Amino acid sequence: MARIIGAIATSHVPSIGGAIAKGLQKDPYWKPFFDAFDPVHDWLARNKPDVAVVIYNDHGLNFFLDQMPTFAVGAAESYTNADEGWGLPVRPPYAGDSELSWQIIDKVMAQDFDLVTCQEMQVDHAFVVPMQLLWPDGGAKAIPAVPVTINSIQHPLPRAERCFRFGQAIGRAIESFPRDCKVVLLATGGLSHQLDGTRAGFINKEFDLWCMDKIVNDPQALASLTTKEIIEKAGSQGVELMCWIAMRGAMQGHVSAAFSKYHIPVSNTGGAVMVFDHEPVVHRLAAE
Amino acid sequence: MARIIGAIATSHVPSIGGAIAKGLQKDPYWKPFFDAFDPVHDWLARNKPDVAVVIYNDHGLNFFLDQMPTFAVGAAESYTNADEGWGLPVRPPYAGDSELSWQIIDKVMAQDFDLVTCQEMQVDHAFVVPMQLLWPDGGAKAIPAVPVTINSIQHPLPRAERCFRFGQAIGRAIESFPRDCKVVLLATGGLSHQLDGTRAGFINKEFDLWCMDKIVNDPQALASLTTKEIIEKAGSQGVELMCWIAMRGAMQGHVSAAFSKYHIPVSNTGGAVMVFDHEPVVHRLAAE
Amino acid sequence: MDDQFNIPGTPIFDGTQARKGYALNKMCYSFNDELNRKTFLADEEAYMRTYGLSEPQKEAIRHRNVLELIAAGGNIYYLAKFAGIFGLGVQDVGAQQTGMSLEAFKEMLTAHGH
Amino acid sequence: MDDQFNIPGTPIFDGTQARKGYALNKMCYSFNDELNRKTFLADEEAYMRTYGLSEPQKEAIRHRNVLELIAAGGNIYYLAKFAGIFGLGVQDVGAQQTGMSLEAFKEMLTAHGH
Ligand SMILES: [Fe+3]
Ligand SMILES: [Fe+3]
Repeated sequence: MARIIGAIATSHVPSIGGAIAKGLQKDPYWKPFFDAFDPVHDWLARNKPDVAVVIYNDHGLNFFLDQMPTFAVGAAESYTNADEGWGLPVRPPYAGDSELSWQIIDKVMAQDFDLVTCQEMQVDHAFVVPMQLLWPDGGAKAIPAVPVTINSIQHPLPRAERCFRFGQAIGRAIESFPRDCKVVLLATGGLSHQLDGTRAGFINKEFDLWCMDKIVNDPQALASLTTKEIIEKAGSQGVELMCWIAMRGAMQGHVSAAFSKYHIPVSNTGGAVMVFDHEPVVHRLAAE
Repeated sequence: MARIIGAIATSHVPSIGGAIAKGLQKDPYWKPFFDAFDPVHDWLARNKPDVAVVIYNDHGLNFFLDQMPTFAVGAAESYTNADEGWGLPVRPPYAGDSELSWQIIDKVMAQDFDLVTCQEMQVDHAFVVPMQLLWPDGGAKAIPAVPVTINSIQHPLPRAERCFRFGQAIGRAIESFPRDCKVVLLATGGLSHQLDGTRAGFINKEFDLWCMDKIVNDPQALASLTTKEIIEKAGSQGVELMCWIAMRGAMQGHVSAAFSKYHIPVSNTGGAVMVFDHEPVVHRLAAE
Repeated sequence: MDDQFNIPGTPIFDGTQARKGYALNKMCYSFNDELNRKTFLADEEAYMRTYGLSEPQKEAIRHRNVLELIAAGGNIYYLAKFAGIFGLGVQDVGAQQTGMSLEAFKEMLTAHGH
Repeated sequence: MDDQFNIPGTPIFDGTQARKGYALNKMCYSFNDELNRKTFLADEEAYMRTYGLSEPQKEAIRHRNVLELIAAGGNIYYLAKFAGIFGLGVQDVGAQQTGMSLEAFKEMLTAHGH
């Protein structure tokens, strides 16, 4: 059976991709951010996940307002990146895992989530930048992935509680997947930032640190936030926190933080990287 | 406040549109089917609804498998018809009601349904044929409409129970709409039919008549059906019954059948037309 | 997922079929557009290559055989657009799948009313 | 729906804004494609007409003014693609909206770390 071995949460701002393209990883502005990924690479080398489920938000590459999904799941054999309009180099395609995609689709629909299924899907910087950060050697070296998106563009957004339960449904779907494999969850986005309006540039370190604390031991505190509270405290694009909340929902065993780093600012954003170990309930029971 | 005054459910097979285009309404094959709409026109003339919410399934005009929604709600100012590949004349656009669309989107999302919103949307025969049947004088004469679609192409389909509760959520959304207007629901599709496989041509009159009975006074009997049961009893395309079930869910006051007609076959389909009167709960309470 | 419903003579278009049939269904979906229908008719083989159809899908298209097309992952709603190119409707498609003449198929439908 | 959140300086892209801004956002979404960016630059007025922009939307585009674009229904994620045409990033966009110089805006961001 498949097992969720842990999760990695990280910011995904496009300028990270720009810095990678220009080789600025050792530049004084970027070094503290990129250095935080050394322990993440160690964790990946030690734990060797086979496949990733990447929960992120599309920023207007694959989806437009003519057909705007709340929750979408990729079900393709591979996923192409593409021009987003601001000059980031287009990355080579990433491999999918359509068997796991359909496992998630079948089992999550059965739990009353109303999915959009995408047998073709372009992945934007919010998928590609984290994949580059975790597997710097490129698309072919990265493990296969299933992209899952949460609308963060157009209100009404799904409530934090709904995203948490969406994650729970994904977790149950993965853990009933008959293939013997190790799954890592990725959550991308956030933390606090605001790009629009006269409050643009808003960052809330105190709230970000509170989120990074609660997400380990008290995720219900995050799931209970209203969308208005999240926007007040994390800025209008801070709603990307929903992706972290869904990721956390998927881990219903014992969760501990293996690594955690907060760094302000990454572009306009409170930049955060966290790695979580997960011991699924069934395995804990078996060991007792 | 808006009020749901009733509903109309009807088959939507493309050949009805073909018969209209060729002026075959008085042809012996078609006359019994078209004559059933005289009392429906009388009902419309008596009750004068202001706006329609049309629950149907797209057959591969607006949606493809690259991005396949479970539940989608149109949010456009108007909706165009288009070529579906088999020579039906393309109908002029139908007016939308985007205020009511957003009322439904906002309130149904708040009830934990994960909608796709469509600010641009092409409507296929499953929308257009019923509109032609109800308002034969054409698009400009028809009342404005909000299209709502339910996936009936790709499994997993939403369960009947989920569709019923989706309808309930839509009903609550409409009845909390502050505009003073009379809303009629349309459900299109069915009843029993199967287009694919060696069981193609399957029609189940007994089951259809059972559905037409239960939908008035015991809708939970329909909502409790599994997808497998519906396909066994109504054929693989008989899952269009989901649209009827959602429509019925939206009427939570007192429902009575104003008119009902069953006619086999309409093309490959058990052809059914029903008109429902609906007395909303709040109005009944006020009258007591 | 297997065809968990297992209803005789009744294909279920689930994830397994959707994966298998994507190229075929995408080609058929393109037939909503008249220009695409004409391009297909002008050079069927080239059109099928453009959409990357598998060999069994190409064979099924060449045979205009609906059961083969379904076995190759085709969904009936998209296949109907392929049939539409040749002026065939759902009754023709039903007759072909059941091995009946069109007249016999229509009579069978009418008989359901009694 | 009104802006039910009412958070100072914080636009909410809800149904009201989505309805108002559809043409503008559709145009900006088209800027994912390099050819469209070039076509726009070659004749901005013609391109805006093609997408059916309202007069306030056209004015906001002519002014390259982000707050005006948001007031006209623009969503920041699509507007970022418009800004990208001129090589402007989210920090330039932030500086413009807050009335700060780019340097002052960046300093403000860095100050949040302390
Ligand atoms: Fe983002
Ligand atoms: Fe149909």
